[in-house]
Amino acid sequence: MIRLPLILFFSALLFSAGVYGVLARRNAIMVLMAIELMLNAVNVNLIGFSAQLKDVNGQIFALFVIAVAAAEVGIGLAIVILLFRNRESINIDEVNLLKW
Amino acid sequence: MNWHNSAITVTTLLPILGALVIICVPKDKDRLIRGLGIFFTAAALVLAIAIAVGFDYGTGDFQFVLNVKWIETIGANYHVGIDGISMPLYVLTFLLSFLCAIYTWRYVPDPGRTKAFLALMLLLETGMAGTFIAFDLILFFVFWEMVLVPMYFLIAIWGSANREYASIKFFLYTLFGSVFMLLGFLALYFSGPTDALGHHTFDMLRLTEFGAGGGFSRTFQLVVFGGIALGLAVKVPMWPFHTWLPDAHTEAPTIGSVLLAGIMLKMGTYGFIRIAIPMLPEGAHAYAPWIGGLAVIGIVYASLACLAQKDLKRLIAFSSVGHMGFVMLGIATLTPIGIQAAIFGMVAHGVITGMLFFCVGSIYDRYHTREIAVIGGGMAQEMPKLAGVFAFVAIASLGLPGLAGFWGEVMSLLSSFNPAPGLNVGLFRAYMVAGGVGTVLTAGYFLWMLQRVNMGTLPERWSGKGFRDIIAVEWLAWLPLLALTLVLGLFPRLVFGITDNAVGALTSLIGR
Amino acid sequence: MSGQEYAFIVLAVVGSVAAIAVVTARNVVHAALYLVVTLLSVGGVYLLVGAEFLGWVQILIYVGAIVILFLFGLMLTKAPIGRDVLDNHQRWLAALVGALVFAGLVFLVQDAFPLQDAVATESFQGTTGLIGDAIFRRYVLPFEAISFLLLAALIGAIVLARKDEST
Amino acid sequence: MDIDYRALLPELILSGTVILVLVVDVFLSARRKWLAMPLAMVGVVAALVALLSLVGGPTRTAFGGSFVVDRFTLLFQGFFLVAAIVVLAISLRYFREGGFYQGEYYFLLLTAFLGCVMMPGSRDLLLLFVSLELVSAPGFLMAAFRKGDIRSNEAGLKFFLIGVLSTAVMLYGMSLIYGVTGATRLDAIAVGLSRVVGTSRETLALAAILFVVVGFAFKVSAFPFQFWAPDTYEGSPVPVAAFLAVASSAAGFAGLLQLMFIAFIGQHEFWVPIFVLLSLATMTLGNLVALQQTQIVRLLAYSGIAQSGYILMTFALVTDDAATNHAAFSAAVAYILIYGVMNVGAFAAVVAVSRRASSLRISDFAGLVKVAPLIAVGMATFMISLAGVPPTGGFWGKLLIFRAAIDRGGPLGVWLAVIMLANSVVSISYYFAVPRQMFLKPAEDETPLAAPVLVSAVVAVATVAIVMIFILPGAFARLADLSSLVGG
Amino acid sequence: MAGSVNVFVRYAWLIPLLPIASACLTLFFGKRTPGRGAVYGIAALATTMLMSLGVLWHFVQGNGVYAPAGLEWFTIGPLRLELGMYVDGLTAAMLVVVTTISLMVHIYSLGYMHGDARFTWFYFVLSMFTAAMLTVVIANNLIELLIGWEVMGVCSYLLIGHWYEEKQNSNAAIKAFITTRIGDIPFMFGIIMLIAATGFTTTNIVGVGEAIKEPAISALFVSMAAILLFGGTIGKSAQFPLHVWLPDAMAGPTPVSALIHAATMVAAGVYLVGRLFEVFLHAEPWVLTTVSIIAAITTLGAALLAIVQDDIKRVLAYSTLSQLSYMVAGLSMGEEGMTAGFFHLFTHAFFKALLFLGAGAVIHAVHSNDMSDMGGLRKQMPITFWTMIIGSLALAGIFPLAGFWSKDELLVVAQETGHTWLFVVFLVTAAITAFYTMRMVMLTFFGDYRGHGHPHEAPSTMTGPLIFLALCTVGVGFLGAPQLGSVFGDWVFFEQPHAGTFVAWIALLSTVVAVGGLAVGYRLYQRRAERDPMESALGPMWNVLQHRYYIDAFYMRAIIYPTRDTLSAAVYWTNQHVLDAAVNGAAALARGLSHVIMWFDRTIIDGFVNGLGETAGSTGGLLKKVQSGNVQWYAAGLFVGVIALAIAFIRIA
Repeated sequence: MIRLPLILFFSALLFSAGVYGVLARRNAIMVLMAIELMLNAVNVNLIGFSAQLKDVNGQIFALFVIAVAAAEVGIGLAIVILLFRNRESINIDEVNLLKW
Repeated sequence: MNWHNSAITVTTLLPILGALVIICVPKDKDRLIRGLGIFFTAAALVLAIAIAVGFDYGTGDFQFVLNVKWIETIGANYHVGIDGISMPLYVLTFLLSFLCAIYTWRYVPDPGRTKAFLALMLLLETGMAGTFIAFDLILFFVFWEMVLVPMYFLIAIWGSANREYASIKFFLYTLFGSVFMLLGFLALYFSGPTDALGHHTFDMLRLTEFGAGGGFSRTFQLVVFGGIALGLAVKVPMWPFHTWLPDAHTEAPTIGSVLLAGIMLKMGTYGFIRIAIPMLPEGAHAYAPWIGGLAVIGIVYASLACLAQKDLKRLIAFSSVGHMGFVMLGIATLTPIGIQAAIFGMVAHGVITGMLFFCVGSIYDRYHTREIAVIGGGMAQEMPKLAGVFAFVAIASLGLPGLAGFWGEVMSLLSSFNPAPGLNVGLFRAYMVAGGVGTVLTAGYFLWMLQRVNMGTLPERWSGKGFRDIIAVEWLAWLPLLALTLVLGLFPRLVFGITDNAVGALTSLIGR
Repeated sequence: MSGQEYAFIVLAVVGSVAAIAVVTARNVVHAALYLVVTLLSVGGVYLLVGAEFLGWVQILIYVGAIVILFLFGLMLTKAPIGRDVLDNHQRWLAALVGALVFAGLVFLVQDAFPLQDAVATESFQGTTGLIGDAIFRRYVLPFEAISFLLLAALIGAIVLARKDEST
Repeated sequence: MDIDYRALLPELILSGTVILVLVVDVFLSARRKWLAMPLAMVGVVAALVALLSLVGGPTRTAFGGSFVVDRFTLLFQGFFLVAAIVVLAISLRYFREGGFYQGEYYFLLLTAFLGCVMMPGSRDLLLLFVSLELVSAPGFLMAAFRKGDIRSNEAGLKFFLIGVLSTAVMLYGMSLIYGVTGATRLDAIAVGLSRVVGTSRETLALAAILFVVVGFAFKVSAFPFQFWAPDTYEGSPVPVAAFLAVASSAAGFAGLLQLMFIAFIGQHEFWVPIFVLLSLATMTLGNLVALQQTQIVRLLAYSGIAQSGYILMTFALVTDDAATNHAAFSAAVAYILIYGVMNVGAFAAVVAVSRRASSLRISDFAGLVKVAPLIAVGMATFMISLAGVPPTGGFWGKLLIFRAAIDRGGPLGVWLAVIMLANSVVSISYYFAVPRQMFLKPAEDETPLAAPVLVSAVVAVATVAIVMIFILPGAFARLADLSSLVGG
Repeated sequence: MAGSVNVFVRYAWLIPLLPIASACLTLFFGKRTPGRGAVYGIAALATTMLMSLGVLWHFVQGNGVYAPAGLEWFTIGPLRLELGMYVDGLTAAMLVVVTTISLMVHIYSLGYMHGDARFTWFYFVLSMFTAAMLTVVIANNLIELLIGWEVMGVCSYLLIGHWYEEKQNSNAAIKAFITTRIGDIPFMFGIIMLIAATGFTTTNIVGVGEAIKEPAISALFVSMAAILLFGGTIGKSAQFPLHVWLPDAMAGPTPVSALIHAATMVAAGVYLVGRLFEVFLHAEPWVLTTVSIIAAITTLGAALLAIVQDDIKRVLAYSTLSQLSYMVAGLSMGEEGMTAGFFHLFTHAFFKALLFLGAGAVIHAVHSNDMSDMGGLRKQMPITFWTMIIGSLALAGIFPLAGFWSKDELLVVAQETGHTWLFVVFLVTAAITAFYTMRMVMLTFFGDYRGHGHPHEAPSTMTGPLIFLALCTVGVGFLGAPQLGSVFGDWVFFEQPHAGTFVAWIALLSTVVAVGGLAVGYRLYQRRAERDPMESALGPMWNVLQHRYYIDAFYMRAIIYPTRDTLSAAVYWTNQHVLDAAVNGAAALARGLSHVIMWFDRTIIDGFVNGLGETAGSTGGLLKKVQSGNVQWYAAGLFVGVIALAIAFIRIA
């Protein structure tokens, strides 16, 4: 069978990749994708643990996370589109009217 | 609830009621508003006098006491009462407020807004009066702070040119002080006595017993006394924490100055007598020389600063610093005579300096300037009555025997010749001498002021201005003060008779 | 090393590579496709460890719905091509942080569940029934909540994304 | 299985209202859209009534202890429902005149409040997470609700991104905790963690705790997760900002309290230092930056950050001694409530003024006392209260925390107390900038400002409340005292 | 308390009260009463004068001290203060002097102040002034005495500054008040010490007198007290070095000068020493020596100054100074000296008042103080002339006028008690006195008129008092004449009476000296010279005297100006630029701190945001970098924060 640490390493990598994406990408949608990666990392963790613990709660948790992730993507995209409509660009680093 | 346990509460809170009523009156009913102001202050004064009449002067303990649970979670009670130490100041508070209300009948400083003005004044009145009758640290602190806000607005809205700076400075400075004071209170609270259930208490009487009984460790006393003293010293104000005072006074409207000098400053010195010294006797002994030192520095320093003043009001503001110096000197001796001298000094200063500020206010109302040089003398020719009153009060203020100003000064000097046992006699005698020098300088600047304002001939620019001499409203507002100045001077018993027992009780507590 | 583990490693490697590709790709559409790969591999992992239900949900919802959503968005916002346009100036900082995070997590995990003495456990089968059961008993409240969340997201998204003349 | 519907009544009524609002909105003509608000109001009031019916009853638990209705829950739920009423009240005119999607807005608002109401009862990681999302997600949307305004979009975007990120971090932490303890219920987690102590997994557990804290630290805008707050507050519609400042952050604290005092209490040696750092950094940064603000909403945002710092301080006071923790806990609760009152009042005042000047600078309050005396007086009161100066409730709030700090004893307690005091003094200078404008500066246009009646009502009530709290703090303190989750 | 106590004595306390009452009446109703309120004062003073005589009668009958227990005034801690009176011979004598002179002045002022703008006010202050002096005289305790003492000071201030339109007058007033006040401070300390000696139980003079006899009280303590008390005398009686105010006090209306110099202010200082003589006697001898030295300096110095004055009032003023020092010196010679000293005070009061009022009459006539505007007035104003002559001769000490007897007493005492050097000083001074008196008379009444207008005799309201006082001057001397059993000595004495003795050679010597002085004076000023003959005679000394030994100048330059202008300015500067600055600084600190923090943040954030990339052109607002507005930087902050916290704390745990 699969040893837990391996799964955790995998999730860690996904998470880190997500972090990088969130910080490095200027295109809002790419950032959203990166966030999805992070959420997936969480799920991988949950599933891994749930298998390890022989406990279904982890999976249910993961299920909720997926649902939330879906919702977030919807919201995110809506905001991005709104933004795009107002300023013909979705480059996050240009979005800095509000500061100080 | 009978008269005896409700009297103080009713009297103290009446002004707030007045404020509420006034707020409800539409602002165009100006006369009505002013009338209400006079009415409520008068009513409060009557009640206060009633209390004074019902007071048993034979004993030194507290009367009209009311003590009920207030904030159980922190063990704070609504505990009020009055004794010989509070009484003079308490009554004085209502008297001055009443006179201010009368004065307001005629003079409301720009920008008008009588309604707000009087409402704030009444609020102020309650705050000040409350400070003198609170026997729970939290309650005391609440009243203490309650004074801050209205005074801030009085200065900030109705003040003169530089009011904003002055008000902010006043507010932040005093607040800064009270923060330390609060710290001190909490320290007292937490290391103070606990009841059977192990609850701490803010009750001043219990803390006093505890502290006077040596309940607090020496180091604790040193630290905490320092904190509280700092808070109080700012309010007094003691040199070198006085710098807010001249600005505040100079900018404040007449009423503001009168109340500020007349009552508010006393809150600080009262705090020393009521809280700092009895609760922390050792700390008091340790700090007394320093306090005395600062006091005399204040005396000399202030009188010198006065010599340099060009602004009449500022001059008088500085003179306050000097007078409070005498009060603090008396307190620093920790002797019955000294402390009574201090109380007398407070009352006298309240009456006299209050009156001085009234005068300056009226002078300003005539000349529309406070620059001594611009006024340029000759007032005695143009307005003999006003000049006469001004001279009278000024002379009273420089401590002429037979007038109110004298007793506080001479008695505090007297007491500093033999301070409480354990204090350095030589040092305090040196203070006495310095104080004496201060009195000469005081005489100097006051007479010089009179020479430059009253005497000489009226400059061209004022001729034909047709200045009104003192008008009826002013007489009404002033006569009581003028009378008091004389009566207190001739019959000091009016104050000493009240304070003697209470102070005796107090000092016997801390005396070692 | 069981067969499952080999399979997992393959999936994990593919997924990881794809994931990195997602956040480094020069072309947004490619990035989206890489994302698909990652998600699929993750789903595969679920299946491997016996969470069939989750696995299928993953594959259906994500690959079926979310990615489509992304592509939608990409087309609507006609995203440009090329790293310099896609990345911002703090790429290096980002790399640093990412690396740190990865190192930290790996360290923590290794500290808590040392690989060497980790024992392979047999898979946890037949969970689907349990899940369905639990959701409608213990988790009915969060379930209700999550449905409201989705509803809110839906409505709100429509409101925001809708093109209207009023404003 | 049997579910205690009685315990869930408020939530049920609220969710019913949500649906109702959504449906009814469809059938309302454009001019009638605003009717959604009264409708929502009725629902909220009904929920409040239902809630009150629970008061004094026994502690009810549902779903195997993952949802608990005790005094703590009731207190906070009550607070949130009242907050809901207030926010609804100050929203009406703003949204009616701003040309917004009113129905949807109220729908989202209620949904968010549903999340808030669920939060204090949630004693399960999953529930906490869902409630948190339920509070946040509508928030993201509402922040961007001024669709035409780029600033609003930006506000939404920032809020969204930071929110989702911190959620992700939090979730990661939760997953780890689940993995380490095998539990998601808070009490069970506490047990599990106690078992972990000393083993090789402790470190991971601690890291997990840290990650989880991040999610809530974001909600309460604690340093260094506070960046979003000022921008978002500024960009969003003012009522939404009010919601974020009052309800959403309070919800965050509610969750944090439960987590820290139930699940992670055993690890306090680990996280107390963190909170010390967080609170000090937060309050200091908030106050210092606030000193330089010219825009009222940003000012309030930073003030909010500072205030969060004060509240976070209570977490830094936790020790092994139950009594101390109890004091800290109730201090926190009391402060959150008092802060809520004065803050919502302040925002109401801002709403009132915002109808006059679009971009709200502090200078727009100049001479307000002439234009709108009530609002001015109220605003002054709130500012004084926020500064913690008597005669206002804020004074007690600070005093309670202060007392808790001293009570805790030890240099730490004293130092925290002193630093807090120093901060308060600093804060005065910017809080009083507002009254200064209102009372001392002349207004540029003297035309009386007719504040919406509801808003005025809110201001008036809040003002009175603040003063009343000052006069009778006993009741308040008692409330906080009773609702403590820590046996005193 | 031998003998019966007559009604006047028993009600002696009314004596100060009546003038107070009249003062109040004058103040409140004066303007409305015919004669503008002068009547009140005159009536009151007349009554009190009669009462005083009644009181004196009590002692003429040879009765003893009357010191009833006073009423309790107030109690403060252990200290009990009373209001009460202490009447002995000294008191009685002083009462008579004060009331008489004051009455004369009151009457005289009717004419002199006629038509003055503040006529009523003048009478009010005059009465208050008298009342204050009477309080001092009759007080039975130190505080009461101090009150009268200070009130007197204020009244003198008001009177001297009566014509305050002139700057120099108000200056003189202030000078008088402040200078005496400077003396009052040690005086007050002295009182405090005495009260302390009683253990803060009483302030009564009697009580104090007993207290200092206690062995517990060291002689040094008493000496300190005594010397401090004498400070009061120095101030009020204008002894060196605080004599400077007296000449300037001439700025006031002449009747005031008369009152001040003859009966009240200056007398008070001497009276004080007499009243507390016990203290001085119990002090170590050096105290009295100091006193006599100061007296000697003053008496000679003042006499010399009198020579060179042109202002007639100044001549008299300086003569007052030197005569006062006679008295003080007399007191400094111990018990016998006391009687003599007070006898001189007694006589001096009359003839000095006479001289001043006379001078007033002259000034009233020629509208100038300057003797160079006078001359030859003996024709125009005979009454004034003859009365003045009497006064002058008395001052010079010519038999049988008052001055002769009292001076003679002093000389005798000096000789008997072996104060030879004082004896010499007395003689020399006597000569000089005679000389400048003659000079004054010559310049005023002889030669021919140098002024403007046509001077004429003063109205009867003014001449009346002159005549009365002249008679007194002739008469009172005999009260102390040993041949007549020196009655005065039976009233005013310390412990037991000292019958004055008559030493023929001394009397002769003094007379010779006096006459010599007069003769020289007559010779020199017989005919009018352009330049004052003394100017050449004295040479450089002349200038020194003209500048009053430069003492005033010294005070002005060394003390007054520096304090009033430089020092005060410095202090105020400190206030504004040091203390206040500190406060504002503190206030600004918070703001400043925020800037610092911001700068810190900026550099930090810059450091790690652009550290690897380009360096930020970070010049913008302080917050730019923290709250840069770029959400991804916020995100970075978030993660960095987490990592930092993790690294910071996890290892610790």
